[in-house]
Amino acid sequence: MSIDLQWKVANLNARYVAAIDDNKLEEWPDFFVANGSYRVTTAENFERGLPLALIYATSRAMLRDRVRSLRDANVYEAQRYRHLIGPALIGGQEGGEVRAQTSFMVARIMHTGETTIFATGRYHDRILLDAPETGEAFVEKLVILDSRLIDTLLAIPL
Amino acid sequence: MSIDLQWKVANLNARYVAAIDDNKLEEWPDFFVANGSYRVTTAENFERGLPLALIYATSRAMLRDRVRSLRDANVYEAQRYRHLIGPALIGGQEGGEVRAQTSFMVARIMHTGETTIFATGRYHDRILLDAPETGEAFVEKLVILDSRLIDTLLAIPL
Amino acid sequence: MSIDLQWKVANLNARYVAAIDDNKLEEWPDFFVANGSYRVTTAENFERGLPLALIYATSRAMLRDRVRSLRDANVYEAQRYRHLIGPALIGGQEGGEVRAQTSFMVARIMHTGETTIFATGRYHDRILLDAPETGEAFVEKLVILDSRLIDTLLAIPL
Amino acid sequence: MSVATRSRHWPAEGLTRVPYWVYSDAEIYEEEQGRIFTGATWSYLCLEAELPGPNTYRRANLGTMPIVVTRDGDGNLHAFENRCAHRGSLLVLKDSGEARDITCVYHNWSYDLCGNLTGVAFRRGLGGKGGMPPECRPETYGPRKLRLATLCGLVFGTLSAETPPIEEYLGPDIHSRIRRVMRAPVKLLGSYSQSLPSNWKLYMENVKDSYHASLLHTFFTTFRLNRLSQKGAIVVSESGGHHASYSLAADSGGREYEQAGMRSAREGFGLEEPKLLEWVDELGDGIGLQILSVFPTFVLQQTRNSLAVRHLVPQGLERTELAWTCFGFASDDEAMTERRLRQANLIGPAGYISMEDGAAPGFVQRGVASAPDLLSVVEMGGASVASEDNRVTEAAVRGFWKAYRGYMGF
Amino acid sequence: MSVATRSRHWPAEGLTRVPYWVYSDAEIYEEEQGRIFTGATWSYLCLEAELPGPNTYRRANLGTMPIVVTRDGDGNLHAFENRCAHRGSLLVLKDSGEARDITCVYHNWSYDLCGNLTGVAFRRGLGGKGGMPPECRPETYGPRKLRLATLCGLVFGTLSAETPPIEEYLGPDIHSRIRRVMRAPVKLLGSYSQSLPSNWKLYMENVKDSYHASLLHTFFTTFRLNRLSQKGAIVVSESGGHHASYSLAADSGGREYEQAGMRSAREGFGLEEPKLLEWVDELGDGIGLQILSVFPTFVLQQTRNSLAVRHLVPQGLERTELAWTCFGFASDDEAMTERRLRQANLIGPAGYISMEDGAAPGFVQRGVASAPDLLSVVEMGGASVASEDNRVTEAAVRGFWKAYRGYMGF
Amino acid sequence: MSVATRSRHWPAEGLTRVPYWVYSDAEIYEEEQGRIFTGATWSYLCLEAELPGPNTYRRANLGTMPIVVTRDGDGNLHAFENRCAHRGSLLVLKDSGEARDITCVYHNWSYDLCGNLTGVAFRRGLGGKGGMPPECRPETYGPRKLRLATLCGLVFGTLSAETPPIEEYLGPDIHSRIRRVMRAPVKLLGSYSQSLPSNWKLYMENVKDSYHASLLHTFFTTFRLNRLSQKGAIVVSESGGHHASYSLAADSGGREYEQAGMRSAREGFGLEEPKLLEWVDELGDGIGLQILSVFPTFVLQQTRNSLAVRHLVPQGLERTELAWTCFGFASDDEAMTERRLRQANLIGPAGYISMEDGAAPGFVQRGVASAPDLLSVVEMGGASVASEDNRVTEAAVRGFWKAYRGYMGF
Ligand code: FES
Ligand code: FES
Ligand code: FES
Ligand SMILES: [Fe+3]
Ligand SMILES: [Fe+3]
Ligand SMILES: [Fe+3]
Repeated sequence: MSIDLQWKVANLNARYVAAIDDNKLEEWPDFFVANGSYRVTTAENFERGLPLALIYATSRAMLRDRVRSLRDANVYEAQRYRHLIGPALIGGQEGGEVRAQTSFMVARIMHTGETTIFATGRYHDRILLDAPETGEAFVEKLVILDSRLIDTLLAIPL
Repeated sequence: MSIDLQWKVANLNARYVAAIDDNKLEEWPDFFVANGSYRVTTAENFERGLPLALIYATSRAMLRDRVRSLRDANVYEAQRYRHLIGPALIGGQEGGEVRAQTSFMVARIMHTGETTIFATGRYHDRILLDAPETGEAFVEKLVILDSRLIDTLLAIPL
Repeated sequence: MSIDLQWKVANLNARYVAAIDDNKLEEWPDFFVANGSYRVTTAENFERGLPLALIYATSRAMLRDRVRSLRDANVYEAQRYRHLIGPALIGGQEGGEVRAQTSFMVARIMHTGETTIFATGRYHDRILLDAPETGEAFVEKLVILDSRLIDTLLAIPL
Repeated sequence: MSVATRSRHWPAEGLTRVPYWVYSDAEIYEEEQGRIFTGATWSYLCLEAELPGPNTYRRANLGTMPIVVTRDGDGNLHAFENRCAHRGSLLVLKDSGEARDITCVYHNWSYDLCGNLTGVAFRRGLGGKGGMPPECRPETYGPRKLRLATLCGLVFGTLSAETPPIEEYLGPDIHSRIRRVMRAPVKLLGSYSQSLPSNWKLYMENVKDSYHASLLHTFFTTFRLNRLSQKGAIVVSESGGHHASYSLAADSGGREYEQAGMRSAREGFGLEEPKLLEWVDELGDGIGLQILSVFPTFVLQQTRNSLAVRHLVPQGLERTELAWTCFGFASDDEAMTERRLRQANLIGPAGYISMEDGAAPGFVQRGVASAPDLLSVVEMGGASVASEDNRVTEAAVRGFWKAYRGYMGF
Repeated sequence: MSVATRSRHWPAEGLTRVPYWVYSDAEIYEEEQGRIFTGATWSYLCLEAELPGPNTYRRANLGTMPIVVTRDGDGNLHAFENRCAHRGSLLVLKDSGEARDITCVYHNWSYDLCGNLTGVAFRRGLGGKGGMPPECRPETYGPRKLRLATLCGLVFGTLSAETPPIEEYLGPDIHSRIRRVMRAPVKLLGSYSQSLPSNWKLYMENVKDSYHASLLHTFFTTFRLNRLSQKGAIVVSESGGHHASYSLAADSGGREYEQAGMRSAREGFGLEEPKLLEWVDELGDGIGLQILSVFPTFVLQQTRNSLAVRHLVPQGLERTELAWTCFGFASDDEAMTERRLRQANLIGPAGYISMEDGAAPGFVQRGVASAPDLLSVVEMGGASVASEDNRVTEAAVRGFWKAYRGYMGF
Repeated sequence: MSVATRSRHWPAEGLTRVPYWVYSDAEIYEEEQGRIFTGATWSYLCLEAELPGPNTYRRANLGTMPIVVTRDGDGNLHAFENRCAHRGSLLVLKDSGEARDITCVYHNWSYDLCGNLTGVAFRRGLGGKGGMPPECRPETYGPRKLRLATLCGLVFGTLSAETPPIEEYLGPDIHSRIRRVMRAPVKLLGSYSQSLPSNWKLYMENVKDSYHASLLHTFFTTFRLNRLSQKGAIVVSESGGHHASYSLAADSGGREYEQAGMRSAREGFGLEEPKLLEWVDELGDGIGLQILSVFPTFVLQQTRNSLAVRHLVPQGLERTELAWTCFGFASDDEAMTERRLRQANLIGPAGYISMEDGAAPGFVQRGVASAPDLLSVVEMGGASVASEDNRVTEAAVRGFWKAYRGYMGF
């Protein structure tokens, strides 16, 4: 397993979570290929083979729609996330794509300063390597939450 | 310090915690050499030179016994862990073994969804490099908990 | 971006947080160059361009003064930290210095065992590469806390 | 038990005013468990589909009381308190599972799936020593059993003998509005929960509040998914406690919101990917949105092709769990399932038009925390608690308080 | 409302004793909101400088009551409850911002910056249906308005009509001690908060306690920043509720602490980097330290060139937020700003001489938790609550309790 | 003080029934501190071995009251409240340490190791100003002192003058069962704590419940470490409050569990590494397991060669800290120490046969939360609270309630 590949995958997720934590949501869709898929589900649904997701997007366009809704339409209190991610476990490679699994922990910090562990789980990623501009991009990002319980609401993506 | 060694150590612990978080407990003992040692203690006991451990195993067989007891005998509510580990600090090397220290944080997620910081601490590892099948394996894993206080019980290993 | 540089930055912060978590505060100032700067501020102040810091040091000497005050003068209950840091995002390089951004999460463990998420945020670092003894050292370390709220007090540095 | 109701008095204005102490008085919260949740009400427990086969069980709640719902070997449903007759341990720890009988982990007392105590470990002692006196009848301390009513695949339970039959409890209008949605065997799509930072009643008011929807949920309005100007109506049950609010998908195209300069009316805001909203009128009546509630804590929702049941579990005076279960029908083809999943983007904790409902009740909880003796003004649509052919009304909110006061004796 | 005060009795010794139940009785905590925070007191809300221009707002608190402070288009300040007239939602969610009017997110009712209800969405219904009866006057349920008093850039508010004018409330001595510091237009340097694990009163006692400073804060003593042997005085207002304590920077060089073998007197402990303490006597009176408090929860602090206002927001019986805002003056040059920032190392949660104040109130809270009926001994300086030209006294602490008992009716 | 006991009544059945409100009534919890923990009971504080030399101290608890235990220069033990005479701060912050005297950090008042106030900072003021009036006697407000009793290296303390001598308190049977284990100078092996999600009484019931052990702890049964069929007995003190339960390591080989089809009886489940259980009969009586408790919150445990003391610190109505201290004897050789450490796998939060005890009390707490007025059935072994030569009985549980009711006045 090449350390270079390890690094590419780790760096993609590192840039991905930094964009979210730095409130650069407009950059978020660009971490995906045009017809990339992004879903947030629970470990419970995932393990039972139930397809329901909390967020279900099958294109970069749908991600842009969500960003615009979060910016212009939805009402939620000022808050930020702090993602911490673990080392990536690299899976199979084929057709210029690689599979990877990464653990994450997300703290949510409200404008009041209140800080809580908002979400934990793992990313199941399918990543296109050496994509034209972006270098690496998500073909599929499946966010599997360990918990079935979301505090108040899930506005900012995970 | 070779980046390759750095990677081997980090990857071993990454696979180790993923096996636990993915509920693959049966694989857990195989991260150790046959006469490997696994102990969970508190920073307080460790710093006072007191030998008491919460879990005290001196062979892979004892780890398998624990897994079977957890599966077949012990009673505890459905729960899962999410480990996050920091970068490994590589220590001295000798006789094909290397010492390493790694920080961890473990969230516990109950079946109800309740999520708490269950444990934090560091791994003091002695790792056999280039072991036959496994590649790397723990000769010794000492889990030093920062806290002396365990919420309810400690079933799943850390 | 060279993986070697990536490693040097990650390793510096890994050693830095380990020194703090292992209560080796006397080593803490030596992670900085003699006229290095260390500031702890809040995201709120940072984003509003307000200069106030919780800790404001512009030299290794000021850091040593703080360590001695913490050891000999200040009163606070026994506590320890556990830092977890994410992958470093390497920024621009110039004049033997590199900029990097690293996310962190810090759990505080009181002597009673009580464990809480004490702080989350990011390090904005300016790092001198290949410094004489130390190898790498901080020219500037800006600690930006996500929260404006500190529980009880901030004694041990972040 | 009735300290609270004795010391508190409802304002003279009646249903058009709600005193804020009702959301923050600990004694009232305690009393609701006895008067409402274990009183003469039907509480939603689960879907029949969640007990797929014989010899299955799952956990549920009656307010704060832990409940076990089972399906026995003959396929009959039962429900009882999740409390052991012996020393009170939870009987069932797993959320759901298969079992022919239930054994308490603490001392292995065993129960059949009807909740009857069937075995007491070492009841006769051991070697002629110890054990339980023959005259002791622990059976009489067994978990309390619920009466059940199943309606179109929904399972309701009650502890009280006074609770009227479910059809009577709901009334014909609500009943038919439930049948409208629950028209075929259900296929589970999944579930999740939200932890709400508010008293349970604030979320129920939100659900029954047809006035807020198009004003709070900008997404709703902007995409004309739901405007008060769309044809619709609100149904309030005789009792006041239950309601249904619905509207046609088709929109008048009116510009009332824009003219009124509503915050919620944004211009030129189109979806880059409109298929999110592409729907099929599967119920054949053109209704794109129906929200229905059953007192005290059940909600049935149709948002275009996205279907869900929700129910509340009080977790304390200012904390409530909102559990969502989304479903389709066994007859769904792949395209329809895909459609339901896609439109599930509209609902749940991350839903374009429901995320605000997770937060708004908390905004009220905090807004009134230091105003316990002040009153809310619930007077849109006057003082009526009757069904109306428009939704610019708080009739269903008043209906909730009508029912609530009846049970609580305010 | 006065259950607590009826069932509790202050010890006969009077102000020299404080019964520990005062920090741990939930009913007393409830009652403080009505009798003190919304009673005849002036609460600090914010700095004028925090509302920089016209059409700006920021959130504040009156004890536990959420408040909105605004500056209208004409630059006039207003403050009112952060609660909607309709169903009680928080009106303003952001900590601060710009706005010409305020719209509640829940149903879009709108308000002007004085807190007057100016718009009710669909008040007249839609297409002749729904809406609010003409006789309904929701305006009368609007957020309660505060009276404001601004003093040298400090904004105070009160809900009570009885509260005397601010100058009278403070008295001339405290007033002049405030003017001494707030002598010019303010420049904000930043802010942060501490979450204190204690009842709010324990922190106020700490602030008014000129006796503890040099004993708890070893850093203070060691560097002779403040010793009781330094020339200084304590000012207590007529009411007892307000105080100022100050000392000259110059030190007598006495060795009383060393002779008494105080824990707080460490030898041979010098700063490697003394510029931390290098200061300029900008106020021209040689006073290096002045701590001032206004009943109930405001603190103004000058520590050499580091200036700050602090105020408390009770978060519960045993939890209090301490909010710090540090400032300089518009006229500061770079060197002075740098000096203030450097000396800010002395204050705040990480401050060399204030970190202990975040913890000490919690030490008391825990120390007396199981001794509710025992008493503290507040007798340094005898029983006096008067100003004194020395600080080996707890006069200002007794003054606090004098005022507190007056408001609470103990 | 006795609101709770006046408003609550114990069921007529007496000791065979326990009303569930006893675990969830906040007033009762408050009252237990006065009637039990600071009443006429002996509370375990620490091991003598934890105060190794002269001039050492460590923190302990009397229910919720923080305590300091000291060993003075002459080696004598003392204990007193961890509360300063002045304004009530905790006197000692560290868990343990060395000191010749104790100085409060807040204002540096100092104490000797007996808890006597010996110094008041600036008592006489400074330069003739300030200080304390001569007639003021803060000494009389000093921390309350405990009477101590040490028994085989165990340190117990009480605040009450009525508490009988420890031997009388325990009675001869319990006393001898303590001596049986504490037979030599202790060597500390280490400690840890568990945070239990339940009322403290639920854990004490669990400890005294000889009926549950072999049924809840499947590991126990499967490896025949403890079956009710093994020879054993239960000892209950005259008072009811203390108990010991023990069994021989040798097993009858009976198949009662298998025949009864107990969940806890699993077949063909052998240890791959049997040395975990390999033990030495160091006490020479063949007893492999002895669990002993002293009212209110002390436990002494021998599980084969694994020895430990446990005690409870109530943290609230539904939260309890369980502190474990494991030990051997100074005379242990390496092999014995290794054996004790290996067998420590059986105990503690991760113990094969004790992990369930951390959870079971919580299962009851949740199971009965909404059944405050229902009763548990504690009738194994009839209504007896006497010692028996079998363990299929809840005699010791009833004994606990006998003692509890006596102290609480139920
Ligand atoms: S509590 Fe259920 S068997 Fe004892
Ligand atoms: S609550 Fe404010 S508009 Fe309805
Ligand atoms: S509180 Fe202890 S010296 Fe003042
Ligand atoms: Fe809504
Ligand atoms: Fe201070
Ligand atoms: Fe047990």
